[in-house]
Amino acid sequence: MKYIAMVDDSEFAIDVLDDGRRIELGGQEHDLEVKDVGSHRLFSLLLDHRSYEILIEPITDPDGGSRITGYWVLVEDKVYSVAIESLEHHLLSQVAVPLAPPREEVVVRAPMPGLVVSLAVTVGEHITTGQVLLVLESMKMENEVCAPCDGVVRAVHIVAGELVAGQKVLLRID
Amino acid sequence: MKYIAMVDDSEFAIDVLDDGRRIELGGQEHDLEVKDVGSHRLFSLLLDHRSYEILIEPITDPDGGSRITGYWVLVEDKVYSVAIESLEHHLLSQVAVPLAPPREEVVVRAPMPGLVVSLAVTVGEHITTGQVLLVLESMKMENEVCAPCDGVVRAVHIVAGELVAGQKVLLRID
Amino acid sequence: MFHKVLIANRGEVAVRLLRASRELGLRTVTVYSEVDRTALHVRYADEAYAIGTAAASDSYLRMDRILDVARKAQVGAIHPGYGFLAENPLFAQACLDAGFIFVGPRPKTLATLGNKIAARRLIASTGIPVVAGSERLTHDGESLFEPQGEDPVATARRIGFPVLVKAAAGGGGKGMRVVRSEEELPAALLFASRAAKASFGDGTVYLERLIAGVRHIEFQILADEQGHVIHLGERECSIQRRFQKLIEESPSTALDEELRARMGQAAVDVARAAGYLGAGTVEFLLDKTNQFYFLEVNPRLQVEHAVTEMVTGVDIVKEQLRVASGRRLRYEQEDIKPHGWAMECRILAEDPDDDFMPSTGKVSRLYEPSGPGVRVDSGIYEGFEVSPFYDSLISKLATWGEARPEALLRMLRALAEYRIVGIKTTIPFFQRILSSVRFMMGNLHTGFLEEAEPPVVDNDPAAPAVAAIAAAWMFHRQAKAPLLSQGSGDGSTQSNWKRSSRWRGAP
Amino acid sequence: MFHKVLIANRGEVAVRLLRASRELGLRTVTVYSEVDRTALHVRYADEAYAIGTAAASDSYLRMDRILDVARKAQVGAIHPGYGFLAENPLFAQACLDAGFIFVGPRPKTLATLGNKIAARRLIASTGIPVVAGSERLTHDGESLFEPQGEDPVATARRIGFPVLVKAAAGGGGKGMRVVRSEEELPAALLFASRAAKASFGDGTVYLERLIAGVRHIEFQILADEQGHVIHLGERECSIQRRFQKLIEESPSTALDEELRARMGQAAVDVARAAGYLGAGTVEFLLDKTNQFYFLEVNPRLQVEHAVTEMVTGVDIVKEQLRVASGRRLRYEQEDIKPHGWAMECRILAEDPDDDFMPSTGKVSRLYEPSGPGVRVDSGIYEGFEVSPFYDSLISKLATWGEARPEALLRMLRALAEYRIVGIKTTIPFFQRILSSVRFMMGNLHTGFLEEAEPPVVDNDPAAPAVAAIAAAWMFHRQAKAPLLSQGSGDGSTQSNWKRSSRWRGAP
Repeated sequence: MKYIAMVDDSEFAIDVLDDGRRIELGGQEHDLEVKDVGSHRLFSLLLDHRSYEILIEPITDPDGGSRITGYWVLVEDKVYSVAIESLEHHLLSQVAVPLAPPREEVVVRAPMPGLVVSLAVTVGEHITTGQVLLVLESMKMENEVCAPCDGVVRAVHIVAGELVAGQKVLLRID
Repeated sequence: MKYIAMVDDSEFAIDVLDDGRRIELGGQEHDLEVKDVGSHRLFSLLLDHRSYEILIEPITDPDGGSRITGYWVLVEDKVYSVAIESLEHHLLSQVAVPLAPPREEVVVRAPMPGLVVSLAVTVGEHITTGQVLLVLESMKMENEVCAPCDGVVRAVHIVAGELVAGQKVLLRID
Repeated sequence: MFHKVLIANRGEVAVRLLRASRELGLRTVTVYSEVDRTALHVRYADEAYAIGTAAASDSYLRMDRILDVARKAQVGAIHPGYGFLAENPLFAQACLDAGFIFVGPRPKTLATLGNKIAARRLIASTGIPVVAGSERLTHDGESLFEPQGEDPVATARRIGFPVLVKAAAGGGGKGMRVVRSEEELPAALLFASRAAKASFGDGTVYLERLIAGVRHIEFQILADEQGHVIHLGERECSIQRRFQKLIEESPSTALDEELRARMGQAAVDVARAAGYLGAGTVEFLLDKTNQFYFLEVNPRLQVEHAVTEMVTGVDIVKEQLRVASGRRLRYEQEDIKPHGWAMECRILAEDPDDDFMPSTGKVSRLYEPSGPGVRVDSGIYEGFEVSPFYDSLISKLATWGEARPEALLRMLRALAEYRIVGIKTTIPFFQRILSSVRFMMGNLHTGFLEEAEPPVVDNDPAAPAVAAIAAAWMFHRQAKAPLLSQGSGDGSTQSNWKRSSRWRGAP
Repeated sequence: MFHKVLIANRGEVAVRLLRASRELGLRTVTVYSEVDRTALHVRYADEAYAIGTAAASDSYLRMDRILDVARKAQVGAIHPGYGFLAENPLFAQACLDAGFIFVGPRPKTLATLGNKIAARRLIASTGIPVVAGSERLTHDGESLFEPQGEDPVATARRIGFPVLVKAAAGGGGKGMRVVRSEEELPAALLFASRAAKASFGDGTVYLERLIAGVRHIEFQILADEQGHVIHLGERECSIQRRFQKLIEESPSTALDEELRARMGQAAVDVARAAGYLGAGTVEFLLDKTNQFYFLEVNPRLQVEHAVTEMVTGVDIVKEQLRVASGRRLRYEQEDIKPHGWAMECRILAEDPDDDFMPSTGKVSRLYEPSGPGVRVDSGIYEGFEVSPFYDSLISKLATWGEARPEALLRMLRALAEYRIVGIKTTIPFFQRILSSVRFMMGNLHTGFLEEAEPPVVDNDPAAPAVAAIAAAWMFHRQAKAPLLSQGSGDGSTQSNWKRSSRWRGAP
């Protein structure tokens, strides 16, 4: 069974053979053995006897479905985001006309739980990428939350002095 | 709610109060807080601020039901077998006439997986408590499996040289 | 000696204190905030008492509640650890007034040393060189900066730019700012003062000359009630990020026997001048010409005390407890014979790839290194929830070697073994720093981390392919066994170990 | 030096060897049996190769397969650890013949020392006193014992009862039997011979006088190809159960400088007489009058090497690897300056409350001690399955202290922290021994454990009440929330941590 995996900008065409005990990549066959180590999605992987310890977590459809579109894979202290699809799907999607993504509202979320120490922008304000939007205190450190893009502040959902949960929507920009 | 707990030969009458946050034992009230630590049935218990780490596992009805009749509780490296019932049950069972347990067949199980190195008894043989029945090798050590009681060997389910799983029935005695 | 001690702290330092107390046969009492009910310091203690909600101001900083617990549990002494109330003279005095031994210096010493400006004045009077600086610049910590007394701009000009703005009540580098020109001064004063007010309850700041290329060298001291003072040699803590120490070692590559003896004597003199009692640290800056300058005294146990313990064999916490009970120091200066080399990395719950952003969440999987020459002082366990309420220091990893290279290679080995899954930590950062030639050469100074990006460690070049193969294997398996793929539901609940990677991708 | 090493072992020693190899920058290759696929030594290695089924004879003892892996992975050297093939001269020779460095003594040395009778003969010729004993008593290991040569009964009479029956090819106390009278001799010979055949493939046994009240004192030696031999001081291993060492320490309470120097010199002389290379141990018995007798040489790394590493600072495994590559020893005898005291407890998967019955199963929860002066060399992790196929040694816990009392109290502290749930271990046993006044006094001898039951440690007298209260609380909670009590289904699947308690209750 052939799959196309995208890691960063590299594309890997991988043929999973022999019930997952061998793979083919770039015209070469490799022995593979992947084994669960206890729970927590930790696996011991032997690739041609090279020993790796990896963590795998599924990535689901960004449109909100439960379909798996890839995996986060931790290899040697680095997390790789791997997008994956079967070769057929891949070929089909190649011929489809890519849609230009519509310009969308950008949501700024709290990167961690914490206290809003100060708020530097107001609704309607024009902002530029990298500009400090607010300061969030967590673990006794002040962290600056910066603008991810140029735009206009459309909504502010917090006030200074408020304690916010992680991932809470703080501001909306478009 | 009152309960009777039996630990070894001691009986404890315990009143669980205030939704489990206090208990009464021997006329004295104590503060209690029991908190889950992750999984694996590990709990942090504070009894009048004394800190204990305990493990709890249920013991079910020896007749095979799923009714809980007590708990194994690990406190400070020692496992206690605690039989428990509500006070009402306890009072009812007190008036019931205790049945003399019928003399039953005793089953000798493999205390661990291992290799049967030698077998010292045969069917029909009279044996006495403590007599060596067979030698089981595990972890490079030879372990003598001894008779738990006087009796006659009724059945032998293994042969020398056999590899047996843990808890396998080796012999029957009555 | 007292028989029962209250540990007025949490996290890894509380565990460290519990271990020392146990080894001395003392009964232990800890206090905890709501969110720390199942923290290690609660589980390890003989007794534990709740003292409030998660905010430190409502729990670990509540002197009244801590003293109530001390009375209720009938302890003989209170050990404050570091941070929280450790350097608070009011707390030390309150302990004494309530009849408890305070494991630390006398309140008067804390008061003098706690004010960095007063401490500088005291030490300057002994003839030991002090870094050039200003007097106090008061500020209410809220509105615009309105200096009293000396004019900050004139002072900064006198000292010479760049200058540092520091909190008078500070310590540990919190709230410090570098100012390179007059224009930057007002904003920096405001920021530092606000941070000082927030961290220490006192917005007073002062200016200090920033010397380039210096090393941070500190001496561990021990003093008893009978007036004996010794030092346990130096620690080098030049690897700092925004004035926060990250890597410490003992001894320092910069000191020879002669300089060590001179600086050690200066540290002992400082301790004597301050009427010191217990364990403490005298911090110096050492410039390129081997001139040293007094910086400040940290009147408490220090985060990096483990490296000194590893090279001297002295258990500083046990000695602290003994001395606090009135016993004499068990060592004369000549008994202290350092042996080998030790190094420590502070494992922080911060994401080094995302500007050291704090990382909270559940430690879903933990494997700690051990084996020869490795020491872990940790406050976490598998299943522990790292909360946003306290310091991000979750564990300290220290290694010992016969010489610096062995300690360093052992540290790299131990870092590779250390697995903390569920939160981001500084482990990969240390792997990069310790693999750099610059660090291996030992040519350290406090600007080390700013000088150049540490070289990226060559990851196995096959790693992306391995990730792709693992993903293909898993996709294949889950496609073949759709009944097993309930795991897909987890995809929507973001797990922590990859969350910060996602942050970088999209806001 | 070679760049890649094959570790022909498993468990905690394989992890120890991996750590040392990593610290030297060597690439590592491990081998594993079917049941060890996810063992730590596989997960830690750079490369891992399957070599057979669980039975050691089909995997870890398969020289051919191990050499195949060595060729395939192109290693420079093979480290056998201890146990398995470590002392096998055929394996050492086969490694050399195949072009690999064998990390251990020369094959000829192994052949001489491996036969305990030949070794005794060799050492007796140097003038070092040897315990009185017999020549070889051959036996085929299967049928009734038919001695060749000397008559065992006559020999035993000459030596004087009690005598020990020992395997000529043995080591580590396996298959030894005490014989107190002539009548017991035939059965003991048969048993010992069968055990020797099973363990070492050679049923040859011999008799040795059993001296009462002796201490087991051994010296760590290191030798290089250039002919330098040094010793790293002694270890005392008198705490034994059925000739299996359980607790080791360094130094020994029995030796003064003069005796240490004499015994150390004897150990070096033994090594020289045997043409020794690499790391090894010379074992002696020391009687009450401070006379010492040569016992045997263990020509390999030893389980208890950690205590020597902790007091000397020498990493014995790294030195082994360096010396094996042809380098000179980095130390002269005068460089070895022991510092403090170290102690080790062997954590075995055995139930000390049930006659040390092996305990297998899944390690469902694990918390390892750390902090100052603590070292853990472990081969297990949370979720690891302890199998019945290999040695029960799962971990070694060692502590260091400035002096013996500190090391001992630290060991008690570390044992109390150590949590291994899911299997039974010897931890509670060590807590009892180390809390005994007899052990604290240091008056040790090899019959220490037989002399009297170690005193039962006073458990908290409230523990049974705590158990009752916990049970009542849980019963109450589950009664109130019947929907949550699916956990009751677990009651029927016996979990391991309490299984052995149940064993005692009913067969």
